[in-house]
Amino acid sequence: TAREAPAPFRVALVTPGSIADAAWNSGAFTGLNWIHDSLGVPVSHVEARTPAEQEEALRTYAEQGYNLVFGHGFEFQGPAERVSTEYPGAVFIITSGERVQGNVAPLIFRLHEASYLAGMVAGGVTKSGMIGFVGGVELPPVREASEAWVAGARAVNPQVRSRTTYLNNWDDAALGREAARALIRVGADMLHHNADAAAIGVFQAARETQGVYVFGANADQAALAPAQVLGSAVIDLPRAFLLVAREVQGGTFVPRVESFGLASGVVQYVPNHALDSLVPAALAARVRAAEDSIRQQDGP
Amino acid sequence: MDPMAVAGDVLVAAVGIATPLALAATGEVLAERSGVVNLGIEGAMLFGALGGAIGATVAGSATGLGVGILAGVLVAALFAAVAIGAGADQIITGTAVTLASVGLTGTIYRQFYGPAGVGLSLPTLSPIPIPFLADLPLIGDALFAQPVTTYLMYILVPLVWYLLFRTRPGLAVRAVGEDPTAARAAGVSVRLTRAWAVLAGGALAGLAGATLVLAQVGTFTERMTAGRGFIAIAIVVLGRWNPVGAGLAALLFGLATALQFALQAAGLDVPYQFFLMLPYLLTLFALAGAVGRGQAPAALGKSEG
Amino acid sequence: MRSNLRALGIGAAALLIGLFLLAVGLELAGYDAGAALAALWDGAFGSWRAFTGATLVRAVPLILIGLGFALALRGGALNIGAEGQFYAGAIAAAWVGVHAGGWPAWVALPAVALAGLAAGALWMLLPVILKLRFGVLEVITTLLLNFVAEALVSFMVQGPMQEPSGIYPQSAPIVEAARLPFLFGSRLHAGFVVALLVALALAWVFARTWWGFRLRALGEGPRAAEVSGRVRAGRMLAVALLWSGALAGLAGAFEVSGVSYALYQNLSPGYGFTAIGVALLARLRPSAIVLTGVVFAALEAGAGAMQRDAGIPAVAVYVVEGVVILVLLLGDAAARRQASRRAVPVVDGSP
Amino acid sequence: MLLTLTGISKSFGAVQALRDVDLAVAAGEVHAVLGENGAGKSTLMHIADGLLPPDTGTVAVDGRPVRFRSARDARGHGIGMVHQHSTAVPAFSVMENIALAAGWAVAPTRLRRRVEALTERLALPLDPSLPASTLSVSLKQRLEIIKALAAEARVLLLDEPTAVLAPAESEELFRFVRRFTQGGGGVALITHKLEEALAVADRITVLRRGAVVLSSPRSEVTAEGLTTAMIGGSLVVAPPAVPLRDGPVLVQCEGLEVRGDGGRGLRQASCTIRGGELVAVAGVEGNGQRELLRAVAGLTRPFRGLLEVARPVAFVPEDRTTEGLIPSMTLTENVVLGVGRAASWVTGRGVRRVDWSAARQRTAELADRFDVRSDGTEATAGSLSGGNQQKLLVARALERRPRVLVAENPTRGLDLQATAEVHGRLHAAAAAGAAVLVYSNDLDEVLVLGDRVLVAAGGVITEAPAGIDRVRLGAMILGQGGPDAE
Ligand SMILES: Nc1ncnc2c1ncn2[C@@H]1O[C@H](COP(=O)(O)OP(=O)(O)OP(=O)(O)O)[C@@H](O)[C@H]1O
Ligand SMILES: Nc1ncnc2c1ncn2[C@@H]1O[C@H](COP(=O)(O)OP(=O)(O)OP(=O)(O)O)[C@@H](O)[C@H]1O
Ligand SMILES: [Mg+2]
Ligand SMILES: [Mg+2]
Repeated sequence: TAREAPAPFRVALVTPGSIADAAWNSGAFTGLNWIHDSLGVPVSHVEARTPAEQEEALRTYAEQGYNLVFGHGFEFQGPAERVSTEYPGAVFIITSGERVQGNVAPLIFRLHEASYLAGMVAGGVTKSGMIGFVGGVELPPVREASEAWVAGARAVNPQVRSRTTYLNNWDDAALGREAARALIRVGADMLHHNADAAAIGVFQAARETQGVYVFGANADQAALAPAQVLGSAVIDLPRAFLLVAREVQGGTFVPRVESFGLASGVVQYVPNHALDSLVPAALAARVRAAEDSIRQQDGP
Repeated sequence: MDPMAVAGDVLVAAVGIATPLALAATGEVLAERSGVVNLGIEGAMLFGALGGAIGATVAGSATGLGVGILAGVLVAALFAAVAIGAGADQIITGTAVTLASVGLTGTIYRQFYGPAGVGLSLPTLSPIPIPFLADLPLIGDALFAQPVTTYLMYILVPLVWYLLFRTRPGLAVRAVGEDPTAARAAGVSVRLTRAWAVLAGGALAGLAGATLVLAQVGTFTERMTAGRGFIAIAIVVLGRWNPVGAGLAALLFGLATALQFALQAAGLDVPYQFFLMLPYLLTLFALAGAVGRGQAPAALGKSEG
Repeated sequence: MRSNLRALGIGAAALLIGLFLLAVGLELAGYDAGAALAALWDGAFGSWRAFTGATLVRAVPLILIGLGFALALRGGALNIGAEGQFYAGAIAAAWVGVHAGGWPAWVALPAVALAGLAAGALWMLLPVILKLRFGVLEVITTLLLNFVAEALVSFMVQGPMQEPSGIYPQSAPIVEAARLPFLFGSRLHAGFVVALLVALALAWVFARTWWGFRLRALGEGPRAAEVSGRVRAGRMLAVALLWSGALAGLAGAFEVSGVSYALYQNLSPGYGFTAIGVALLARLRPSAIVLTGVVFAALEAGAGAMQRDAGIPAVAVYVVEGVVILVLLLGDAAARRQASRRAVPVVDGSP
Repeated sequence: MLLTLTGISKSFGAVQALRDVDLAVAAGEVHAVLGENGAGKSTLMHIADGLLPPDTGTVAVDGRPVRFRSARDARGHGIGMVHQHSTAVPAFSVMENIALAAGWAVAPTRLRRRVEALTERLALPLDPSLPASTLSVSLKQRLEIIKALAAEARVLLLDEPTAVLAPAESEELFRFVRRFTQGGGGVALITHKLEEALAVADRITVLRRGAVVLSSPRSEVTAEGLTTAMIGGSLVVAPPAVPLRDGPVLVQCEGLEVRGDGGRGLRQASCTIRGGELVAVAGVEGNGQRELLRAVAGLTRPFRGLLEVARPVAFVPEDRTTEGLIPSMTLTENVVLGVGRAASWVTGRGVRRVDWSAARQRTAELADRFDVRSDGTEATAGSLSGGNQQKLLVARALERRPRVLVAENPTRGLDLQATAEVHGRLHAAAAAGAAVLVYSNDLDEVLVLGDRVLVAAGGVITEAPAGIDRVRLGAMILGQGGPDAE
C-alpha cells in the first residue's frame, strides 16, 4: 500500500522461536499480519534464538528506522533497555516484560488467570485426584501458569495432588508425549501445558489413554484432540498487538505497563463445548463465577 | 500403585523411545562401518518424519512409512553426492545437509499445511500384542505389545548385523571402512560401496523419523527430531559399531530417558535439571564401565580425494 | 603458483554455479532471489556496522572454538564437546563477572578470561581421564557432556546464579569493569583481538615449535610417532585436549563479557558445532580458521538480514545457509582436486 | 601370451616412473623382473593389476587388449597380485582377508574349512582366525600369497614375495610357483635376490630408472651381467670396518623376560654387547627376538630381569610405513621426528623451536649421502619406493649418533647396492663405537653381518659358537625344540 508519508510507519517482530508452533510465536506472527492488513503498514519478522541475536535484531530494526518493535518474550527486556537508549524514536514492546523504561514498555498477559480456570475445571473433573503439567522451559510465565493451574484445582478440590515436568525444549513433541505418559502413569488424568510445539505430544498422549483430558495453552487447541481437550487458556495476541500498534501509529502511545487479563478479553478461558457434558453444571457455574470475580478485581 | 506395573510401564516407554534411536543408529553403523560419518542423518530423520506425515495424510500409515524411508534415502543421496562423490569433508557436509533439511522440511510443511498450521493429527500405529509373549510378566508389554515399527526394528537390527558380518557385501563395507587401500587392492570399489552403505543408512534414518510421527506423536512439527540424529551417533559409538550393540545402547538410553520422566513425575524435590542430565550421565558411566572401549573403523571420516 | 590460481578459478566457478542454482531454487519457491542474496550480502558485509557488529562479533567464538578443535585434531583427538566447554566457560565467567564489584577492569577482565579458560579445561578433564584411564573415545564423552552442560546452565540460572529478584532464568548482569571494551566505536568487543592473537600463536606453535610438530606427527602417524620415542601419546593428547577445552571456555567467557553481560540458558546458537566446520574447512590451519570463521559468521549474520529485509522466512533461510555451505564445499573440493594432481600412493604399506 | 604389457609409460608429477616398458608373461613361465630401488617395478605391476592407469601403452590378456578400471577387472581376467607391502585389512581375521580378496562367502565355519583346505594344499599354514594386525611381517607376507592364490589366478604378480621370508619358507613358495606354472599359469616375479631369479626364472627383465635395460631368457644371462645391468656398473662394497676391541659394555641383560603378543615372548635372555660390536640375531619369527630387540630399544618394558642400555638408542623397525615413517609427512618431517630434540635444528629452551630450513638442508644432505631417491625433501615419505623408504629410515637412525643401534630386518626390500651400503653403514656405526644389534630372517645376512651371532629359539636367546656355518645355524634356530612360526 502506497502511503504519502515522509517516514512510513513500520512494525517489526522478533520471536524467540519458530512461528509454526501453533501457540506463543504463531500468535505473535498472526498479530503482525493483522497489523499489516488492518493498518496497511510494512512489517518485518526475524527469528532470534540467542541473547546476542535478540539484541542485535532489536538494534538493527531500530537502526533501520522501524517505529514499533515487538520483542516477543521476557528475555527481550534487558536487550531492549540497552538498545532503546540509543534509539529514543522507536517504541519497544516486550511481551511478558517486566517494567517501563524510557520507550520500552511491557505487554503483560496474565495467562495464568485462564490457567487458574482450567485448573478449576480439572480439579472438579479429575477422578484420580492427580493433575499434571508439562512445561517447555521453566520461564516465569510458564511457572506462573503452572502454579495457577494447581491453585485453581485446589480451589475446587483441596485434596488434588499435582506433578510438573519440564522438557528443556520447545520443539520435541515426542519428548512431550513421553513426559505426559509418565504423568499419566503416576495417575494424572488432567493435563495442562505450556510447551509450545512440544506440547503436541501431550495431546497425543491424552488421545491414546482412555479417561485422560487435557487443557490447551496460548491458543484454542481443541482441534488438536477434540475428544480430549476440555478447554484452553488462550491469549488473543493479535488483538493486543493491533491495539498497541494503533496507539503508536496514532501518536497516542504512552509507555506504560499494559497488562491484559480476563477482563480485557485478550486472555480467555475457552471451553470446548463439544465436551460440555463432562463438566457438571455446578462446576461450570463455579468457574464462571470465579471468572467474573477475577474480571471484577482486574476491572478498571 | 503396583511397583511391578510401574516398572513395566517404564519399560514400555523405554522401548518406545529406543525404537527410532535404534533404527537410526543401526543405519549409521552401516555408514560408519564403511568409513563415513554421516551427521546428515539428523536431516534424514527429519525428512523421514515429514515424509511419514505427508504419506500418511495422503494414503495411510503404510504409505507413510514408505515415503519416510524414501525421503531419508533422498537426503542421504545428497550427502553422498557431496561427501563421497566430490570427496568433501564428511562432517561439514553432514552439518550442512542437516541445516538445509531443517529449513526444507519447515518450508515444505508450511506449503502443505499453512504457515502456522499445526492442526494435523494423524492416527498413530497402535500396539500389536504378540500372543503369549505379550503376557510375560514385566517385559511382556514392553517388548511384545508395541507398534509395528518396533517389530521392524527387531528384524532390522539383526538383519544389518548379519549383512555386515556374514555376507560378502558386508565384508566389502567393513573393508572399505577399515582400509580403503587394501579394499581397492582386493578389487572393491570404495566409493560405490560407501554410497550404498550411506543410502541404506539414510533409509533407516528415514524410517526412524517416520516412526516418530506414525508411532508416537501423530503429527509433524518443525525440528521435531531435536538432536536424535546426534544421539544416534553417540549410540553407535556406545554400541561399538555393532548393530546389536547399538540396539542395546539405544535401549539403555531409552530406559534412562523414561526413568528421567518417571522421576520427574514422581514429584521428588530435586531440581529437574538433574533428571535431565540423567540419561547422559548414565551413558558416561556405562562407557567408563568398559562398555565403550571399542575401536572405530580405521578409515572413519577420511574422505577419499 | 600457476596451478594454485587455476585451482582457485575452478573453486570460484563451482561456487558461482552453486549460487546460481540456489537463486533458481529461491525463485521457484516464490521468493525474490535477488533481494534475498543482496540481503545476505548486506547483512554480513554491507556496512561497517553490519560487518563488525553482526559478522565479526559472531566470528569471535567460532574462531576461538575452531582453533581449539584444530589443536586437538592435529594430535588426532576429536573434541565435539565445545558447546559444553563454552557453557562451562560462560558459567565461570559470569560468576566472576557478577562478583567482581569494586575490581578495576585490568583485574576483572583477565580474571573473567582466566575463569573461562580454566572452566573449559575443567569440563574437558573427565573426557581426558576416561580416555587415558579407560580408553573411552573422547568423541562420545565430549558429546555427552554437552547435554549435561546445557542442563547445568539451566540449573544455574534458575538456582544458585539466578538474578536477585528470582524471577527470570538468567544471572545478574556482570559489573561494568568485567565488560570487554568495544573496538573502533562499533559493537565488536576486544575479544576479537584476543582471538586473532590466539590464531597467530597457534600458527606459530604448529609451524615452528617442537611440541607443535610432535603433536602433528602423533595425529598423522600415531604408531610411528610413539615408536620414534619422541612422543608420549597420552600426555600430549591430554595437553592438547585440555587446551582445546580451554579455548572453547574462553569463547564462552567472551560471549558473556563482550556480548550478553549475563548468563542465559541458550547463549550459544550451536557455535560448538559450527566451529567444527570452520576448522575442518580451513584444514586446521590457524590463519585459514580466521577466514572461514568470518565466512561462517557472515553467513549467520546474513541469514538474519534475509528474514528482516527480504522477508524470507527463517526456515527458508536455513536452506540458503545449508546450500551455501555445500556450495562452498563443492568449490573447495573441485579446487583441491585440481591442485593436488600429485599422486597419492595407490597401494602402500600403511594399513 | 597370458599377459602382455606394451609401451607402458607412467609419471607421478615430475617423476617418470616408467618409460616405454614392454613385458610379457607366458603360460608355464616365470618371468623375473629385477631392478634397483625405485626402478619402477612395483608401478609396472600396479598397472598390470588395474590399480593404476598407464599414461600410454596397452595391457593385453591372452593377446586381447584390455582396459582395467580397478583391481576387480584384473581379477576378472585371472590376474592376482602379491603386493610388496601388506594389503591385509588389519582389523580383519586371516580368513576374512582371504574371503575379501577371493570373493568367497563369509559364513564362518564354511569359510574356515575352505581356508584351512587352501593353506594345506599350498603348504602355507596360517591360523584362519588370527587378526591380521597381530601377524608378524613375514606372516603378513604369507597371507598376501594365500590371498592371491585363493582367487584362482592364472597370472600371478609377485612383488618381492620373499623379502621377509625365511629361506625354508622361500623354498616352499618356489615349489609352489613351479607347480603353478606347470599347471599352465604364468608368474611375474620381482626380487632383489639374484640367485632366486637365476634359480626359478625362465626369462629375466631388468629395469633401470623406469626403462628396460635387459630382457633375455634365463639361459643367456649371468649374475655379473645382471648386476651390471641393474646398477649400471659394478657393485661398490665398502671395505669391512675393523671391529673395535674391548669397548665399554653398552647393553647388558641378565635373566631378561619380556611378554609378547599372544602369550609367547622372550623367556630368557642374558647378553652383553660392547661398543664396537655388531651382534646379529637369527631366529624364526615368534621366538623372542622381536621382544629382545624392542626391549633394548626401550619400546617395551621387561617383565622380569635386568636390562641396562646406554643412551641414546636408535631403532629401525621392520614395518616401515606404520612404525617407521609417517607416509603423509615429508622426508624432512620424518627425519626431524626421528632425530628428535638432540638435533641441532631444535633450538631454544622452554619452548623448543624447529629450524625448518636447517632441517631441510640436513635432510637433503642425508638423502644425498644415502642415495634416497625422491622428488625432493618436501616429497611425502609415502611417495618413496620401498627401498628408498628403508634407506631413509636407516639414515635417520644413524643421524642420532646412537650409542646403541637396534635394527629389525634392515635391508628388507633393498637392492644389491643399497644392501651393501646399509651393511657398510652398520659396520661403520659399530666401528665408531656403537653397539649394534640386528635381527635378520635371512641367515646369510646374519652370517655376513654379525661379529657374533645370537640364536633365538623357543623364547630363549643363546649365543652361537664362533665360526658357525649356515647349515648348523639353520639347525639351531629350528632344531632346539623351539616353537615354529606356526
Ligand atoms: N619440548 C618438549 N616438551 C615436552 N616434552 C618433551 C619435549 N621434548 C621432549 N619431550 C619429551 O621428553 C622425552 C624424551 O625426549 P628425547 O628423546 O627427545 O630427549 P632425551 O631423552 O633427553 O634425549 P636423547 O633421546 O637424545 O637421550 C620424550 O618422551 C618427549 O616426549
Ligand atoms: N604414488 C606415487 N606418487 C609419486 N611417486 C611415486 C608413486 N609411486 C611410485 N612413485 C615413484 O616412482 C618411482 C618408481 O617407484 P616403484 O615403487 O615402482 O619402484 P620399485 O622399482 O618398486 O622400487 P623398490 O624396489 O624400492 O620397491 C619411484 O621414484 C617412486 O618414488
Ligand atoms: Mg617396489
Ligand atoms: Mg631420549
